[in-house]
Amino acid sequence: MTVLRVENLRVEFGGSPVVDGISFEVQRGECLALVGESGSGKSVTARTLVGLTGEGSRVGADELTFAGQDLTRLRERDWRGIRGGRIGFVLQDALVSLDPLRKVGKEIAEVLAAHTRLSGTERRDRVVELLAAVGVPEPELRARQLPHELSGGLRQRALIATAIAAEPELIIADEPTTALDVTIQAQVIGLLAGLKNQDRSLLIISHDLAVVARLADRVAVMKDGRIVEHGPTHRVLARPEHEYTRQLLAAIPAEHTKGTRLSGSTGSAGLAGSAGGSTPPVRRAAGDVVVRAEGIGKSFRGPDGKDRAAVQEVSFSLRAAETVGIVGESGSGKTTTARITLGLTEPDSGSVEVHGQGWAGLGSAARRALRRDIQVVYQDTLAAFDPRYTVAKVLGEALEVSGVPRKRRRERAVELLELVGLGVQHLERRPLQLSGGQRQRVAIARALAPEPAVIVCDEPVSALDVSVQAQVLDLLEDVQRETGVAYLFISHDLGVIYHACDRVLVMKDGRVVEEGTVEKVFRTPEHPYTQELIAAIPKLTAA
Amino acid sequence: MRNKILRLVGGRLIAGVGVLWGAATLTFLVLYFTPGDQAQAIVGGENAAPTPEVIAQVTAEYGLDQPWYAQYLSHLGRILHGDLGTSYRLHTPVTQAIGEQAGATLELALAAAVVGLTLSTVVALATAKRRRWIRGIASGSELVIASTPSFWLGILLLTVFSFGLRLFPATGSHGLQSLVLPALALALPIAGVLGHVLREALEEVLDEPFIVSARTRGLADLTVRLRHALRHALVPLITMTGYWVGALLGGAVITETLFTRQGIGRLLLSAVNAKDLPVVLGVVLLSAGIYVLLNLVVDLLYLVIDPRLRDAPATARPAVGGAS
Amino acid sequence: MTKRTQMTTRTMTTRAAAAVLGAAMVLAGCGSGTGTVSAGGTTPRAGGTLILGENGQEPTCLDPHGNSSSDGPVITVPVSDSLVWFGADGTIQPWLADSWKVSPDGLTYTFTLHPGVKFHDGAVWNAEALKTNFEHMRDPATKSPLAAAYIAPYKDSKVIDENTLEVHLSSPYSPFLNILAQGYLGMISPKQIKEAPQSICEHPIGSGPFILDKWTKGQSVTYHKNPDYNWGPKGAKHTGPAYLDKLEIRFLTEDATRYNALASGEVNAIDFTPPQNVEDVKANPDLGFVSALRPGHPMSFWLNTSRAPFDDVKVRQALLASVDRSAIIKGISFGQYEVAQGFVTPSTPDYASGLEGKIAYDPAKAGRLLDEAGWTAKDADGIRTKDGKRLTAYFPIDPSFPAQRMQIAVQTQAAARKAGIDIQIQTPSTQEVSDRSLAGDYDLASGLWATNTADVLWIQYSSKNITTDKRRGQNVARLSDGKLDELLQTARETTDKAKQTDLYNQVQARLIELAPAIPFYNDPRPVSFQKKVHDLTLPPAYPSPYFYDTWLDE
Amino acid sequence: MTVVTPANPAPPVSARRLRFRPGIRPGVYLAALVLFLLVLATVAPHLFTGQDPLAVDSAQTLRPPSAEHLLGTDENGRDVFSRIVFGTRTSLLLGFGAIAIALAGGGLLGVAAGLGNRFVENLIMRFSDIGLAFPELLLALVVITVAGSGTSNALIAIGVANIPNYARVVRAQTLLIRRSSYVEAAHALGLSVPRVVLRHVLPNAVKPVLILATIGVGSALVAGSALSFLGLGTPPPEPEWGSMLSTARDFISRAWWYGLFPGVAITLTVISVTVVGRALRLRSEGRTW
Repeated sequence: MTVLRVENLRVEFGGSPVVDGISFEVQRGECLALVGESGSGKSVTARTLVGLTGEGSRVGADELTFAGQDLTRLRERDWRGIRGGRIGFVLQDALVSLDPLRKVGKEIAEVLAAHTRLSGTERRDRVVELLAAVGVPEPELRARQLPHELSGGLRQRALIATAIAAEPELIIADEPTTALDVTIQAQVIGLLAGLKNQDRSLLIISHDLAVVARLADRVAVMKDGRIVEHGPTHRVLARPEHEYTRQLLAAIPAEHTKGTRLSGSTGSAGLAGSAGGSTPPVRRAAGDVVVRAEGIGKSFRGPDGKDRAAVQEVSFSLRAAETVGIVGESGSGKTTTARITLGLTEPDSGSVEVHGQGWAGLGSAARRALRRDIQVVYQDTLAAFDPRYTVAKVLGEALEVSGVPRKRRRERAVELLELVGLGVQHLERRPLQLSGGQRQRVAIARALAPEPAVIVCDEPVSALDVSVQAQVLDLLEDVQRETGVAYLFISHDLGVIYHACDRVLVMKDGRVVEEGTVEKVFRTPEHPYTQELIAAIPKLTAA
Repeated sequence: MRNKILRLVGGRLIAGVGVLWGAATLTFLVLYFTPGDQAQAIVGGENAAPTPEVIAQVTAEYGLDQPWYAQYLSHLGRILHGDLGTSYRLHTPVTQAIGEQAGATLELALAAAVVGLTLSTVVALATAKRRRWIRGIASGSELVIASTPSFWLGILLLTVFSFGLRLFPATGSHGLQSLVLPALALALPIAGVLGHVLREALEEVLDEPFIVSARTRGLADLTVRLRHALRHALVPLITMTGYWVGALLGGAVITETLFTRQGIGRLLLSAVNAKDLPVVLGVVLLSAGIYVLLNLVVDLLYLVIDPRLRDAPATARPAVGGAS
Repeated sequence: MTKRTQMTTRTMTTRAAAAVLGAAMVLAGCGSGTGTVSAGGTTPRAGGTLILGENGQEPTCLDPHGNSSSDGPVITVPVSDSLVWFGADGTIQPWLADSWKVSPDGLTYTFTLHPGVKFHDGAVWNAEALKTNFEHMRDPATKSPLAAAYIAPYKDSKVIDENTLEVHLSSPYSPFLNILAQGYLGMISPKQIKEAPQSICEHPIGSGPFILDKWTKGQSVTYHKNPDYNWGPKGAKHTGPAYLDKLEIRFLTEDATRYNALASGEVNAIDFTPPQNVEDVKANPDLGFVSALRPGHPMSFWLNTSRAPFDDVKVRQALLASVDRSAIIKGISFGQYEVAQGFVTPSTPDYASGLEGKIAYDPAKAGRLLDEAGWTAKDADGIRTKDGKRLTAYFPIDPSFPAQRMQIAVQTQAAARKAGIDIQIQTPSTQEVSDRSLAGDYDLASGLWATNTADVLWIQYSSKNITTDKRRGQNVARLSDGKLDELLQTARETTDKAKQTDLYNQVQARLIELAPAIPFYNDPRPVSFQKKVHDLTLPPAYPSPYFYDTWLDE
Repeated sequence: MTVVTPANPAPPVSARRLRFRPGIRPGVYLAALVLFLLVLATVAPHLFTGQDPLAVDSAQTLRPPSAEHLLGTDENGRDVFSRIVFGTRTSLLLGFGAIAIALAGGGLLGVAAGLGNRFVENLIMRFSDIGLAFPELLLALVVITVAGSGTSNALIAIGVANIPNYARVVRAQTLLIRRSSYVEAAHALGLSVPRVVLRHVLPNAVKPVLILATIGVGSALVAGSALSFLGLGTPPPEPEWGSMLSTARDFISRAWWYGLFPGVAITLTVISVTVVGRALRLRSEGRTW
């Protein structure tokens, strides 16, 4: 029977439609996934289903029924019975979705207090049961801890516990795994899958097709507030009918996409024709070594006063036109390695040489000169620019430093923009007036301005939607082919690493646990941690 | 946890001593180099024709003939022994002079603090993220009140409630009745500011995901506000201690003058006018002391309100290691 | 307006003798509730508490000898009796002294003291006690701002027997007895003076009808009745203890607040009724009003005659002629104050009524005088100039002064401007005002001085009283005129009443020629009270509320 | 932790985008207008009144509002309206001047602390700690005892009293920006440190502080008139709102207008300054207003 039926749902914010007439239904015991990129309206839809669309919104629907009950007619009081009681809701990133100032147990007990008649002690016991049920070790202890004292995975599990506490018929999960490291991600998906059973239905909201593939019986792909494709998971994944779905699928970087173009586009404007379609790229033989790191180590003084090693004994070398990836989970020391390489952080031990020139003991002038050879691209595309600067000024400054005479700068700036697939029309824009993807292109242009030998890319695509990410990855590849620049490519996303890199270093707790060509590391991982990582990669095959 | 608190308290106290020393030094220098004959100030106050013997007597008695550093050292020395010297104008020990007045001011300040806090909290809680017109009225009136100088507010209150309606006495420090108007005059402008801060904080918090998830658990709105939102919103509020002490102590000068209440404020004003070095120094030290004390209290409050701070590692340094 | 002058102001404002006509007139004028049996219609009854609202001039020390505040006597007289009583007819009458003899040369005074007087701490009143008090007044440690200066001629004294003291002066001093009648020279327990002098400021112990309970600084002073009291002055309406059980004096600085405190019944009576409220009081059937003119020097702006521009008598006269004093005073006092006609008030002994009208508003004359003085040219803003120098005078005023003072200053400034004189009003801190006064760094200074003798003119204008680094004097105008000095000195030393009167007439005439100040108004002491308050009087030694005879009906 | 979040406009976001300070948006333009008029009044007071604020008339004291005197007259028969108009200059001067001083001093110290080494930073911060321990008015009173009363001294006094606050804010801001990745990127480009500071750190550190200052002007203005109210500010006969009120309270029972309108002037000014300041802040935070 149908638990949830949605007919022609429309949601407007301040007059502009965010959800534009979508329809779907969820059967008892089944799992439906709403998939889409930023602004597709999937999250708004989810919250509308619990009457929390948000301030300044207008909701309309031909039908909006939950277990035969007309949701459009509910008053606030009635909603309270439904939320948490009959519809459980799991938000993304439990660190911000659990009250950071309250004990985990309290949060769960809250639901029980609201929807059951359990006494105080009964509640306490139930809380422990629930935590155990979602696979939280030492539940008694955990219940008495604060969210920040739990790991990301445990937090997410606790959050799920709050959602299932009152045994609702429907559970809505909004990006339940987004903030999690890949290994944890896998576990949580497993947990969610386990929740699905005869009398409980699941509605998953996600931007990542791969994630839902393991979980959902049916998938609805959303774009700009509409459902563009809707069908059984295996069918949608295997034989996508709508163009957008295809793009989405193609855009996901992974083993099989290596050497192909992710975005539909051909080579970016600057290098028209240099590469197109899915013609396997001609990889230039890696040139001579441009960066060599020898046994670098760095530790930070923690607030507890103890020194905590962020990086230990890390060595690698990077050749011209080569891309070396560093992959690892939170706190594995990726970024610190990057900063040391950039000469922005002094290592405690070891050394980094750029063009055979070590940072250590370099005068500030020489240091500045050397910096031009090694540039950086960050994850946060907005923070990477002085908010007051126009693109012209951003590039102008970079060119000035690289000694380009004033009169040639503008012309050169345009060249750079075209190189990254932008144009003159972007010169006078400010960061806020550009999209995330465009900003990242500008960042790359800036990095290219001094014609460096190396660009350190620190999670360059992590903040971007998959389709945009695809374009940027392609761009990086084009640029490398064009300029022979080498990349030190930092990412937590194995798919991206596999797609973009020649060689990879796998880091864990500040150490390199395995290294080699991506093919070798991914196909025949030796270190157990690497194996675990690889295993955890969501596969694009239906559950 | 305990060590942390001890370390914190210790650090604060050390810093506090520094602040107090600085305060003492600054005032001393400032008032020492102020133009004007202190000996005359001493018999001056309101006085007439002192004979030369009187002047000589005073100069000796107050060590005004000694070099500045001698006077400075003797000041610091006396302060260490809790002796703030003798008032030039009142001819009584400063500690006593202040002691006599402190009670009234404390009473006033506390009353004002309570009124201000409750008022702003209640209003903010009731109006944050409500319908536009409700917030409009609330923040509108806050703006007006916060923009009204306490001395004018005082005049208005006096004229209306005391001279006009004769609801409250206009004067003095006798009992609750006479505390109402001064407390209001002192509290309202502060309440205006705090109310604004608190609502902004509340509205930020009420947009946080964990509030949404609390709602998705079917909690009533009031429960969400009280149990989840308020606690977070309190932090920016207590961060404003400095503003508080200043507003209250500064306001006391005005309010006490306006309502002819006894208190530190009036003591200070007359002392400044008569260049009564010891008294001014005393009051400055007092306010500095209060400031130090309150800061300590606030730091401890932080620990109570935000347990995360108790074991800093988790939150304090997200940048350690490979954060983006 | 130096601090000193400020003091002057206040002191004067307080010390005053409602000389015969003065008091009589005023009391008659608005006698309602001044305690004549006719008003209350009942006979005095004991009991009850009286609360008086005082102005803000709270003393910093309650030792009668240790303060000079205008609120000094109102606070200290309930506690401490004086040696003699100054009668409404200007005669000196017995109080703590039954009788006294003055030697022909005016250098020796022999006092026979009233027996059986006890101080609140049980100490006995006798010759030794009086001697101790005189010495206490002169003792530098007392830091006496006033008493010491008032008895400056005191040399020493000899105890003849238990109740007889012989006092020796260094020079003849005719106002000696008048001065002794003032509260600033009230008697304090010799025990306290000897054993705990430092406690006197906080808690003076006297022999008066009331015993001080507590002084809450910045707020109030409270007293209770002295049951053993039976040595009231002959001038009082009754004998034995006071009628009131308790007495409280509250300090209510704000004029509006003070008046409203009375109107709303928070207090039973207020001192210094703000002129803007006097009409309301008189119109209010529940309230009574009494006022007495203070004798002494009227509220005036002194002109610094020791430096330009006011070193030129013509400029001074011109300024006087350019100011329409009656218009200003009428405006600022809402018709309550009377314009001063000379340099002492009509209520002062030896007031020269013949000179009235000599100081007149005459802009034309002002212009002439300035031309004669050589200030002929005028600059862009109409200020007169002489060899390129503007005719500018600096007027530092203590910001803590009552509003009226500033009003007069501002309006005078406007008037002077019309005549081409540029008066710059400045408001430095009390302390700085005082310092500048000491240094003589001012052109105008405001103030008044109330005392029950024309000797006030010696205090104000004798060149002996120009402040030097040696001593502070009250000659704010820094006037130094040989002829005047001689007249004043002879007048204060002579014992011949008629001669004295004549001398003081000459002095006042001379002063009008010298124009050392702009006299503005004769300062009253306006007291308002609820109708149930009876016999709240303003004793002639200086008018300020006196509670010995006061009683309440229900 | 490496938080990887696709920018997705969950309702809070869109809600936040929609949210604006209620009661301000419609007011902003009005406030701006008032502010403009006030500035105009300081520059050309004669545009508003023909009356001379100093013209004394002993015969016309404390007259109620009339055609001749829109807001009545004061205790010296001067026109209250014209005194309020001419008083604008003093008040605004006080407000803006004081904050200017606070900004200059605080900015300098703050940047020095934000960029300097530990020692410099500690030194400056400890001093501002001490400074913060003085309530604004108390410090002002102390400064005035040294320098004497008067508009300029009151102005300096309040300015000085505010330096510590601004020093702190600027320092915090500087540190923030100093650690931002665009500054890091600038370093990576090989820009010299002074260049980075001048081009990126300073401008970005100062902007938010400037906006903060706009709001600060209001409180400084109030503090200034408070000093005048205590008789330590502008000397007579110069018109100043605070001292007008201070005199007015004596005559409140006879002349309500005298005690009312100067207060209205102050409040109105502070409100408009604050409203404009907040509006600027909201906009700089990218929120609509």
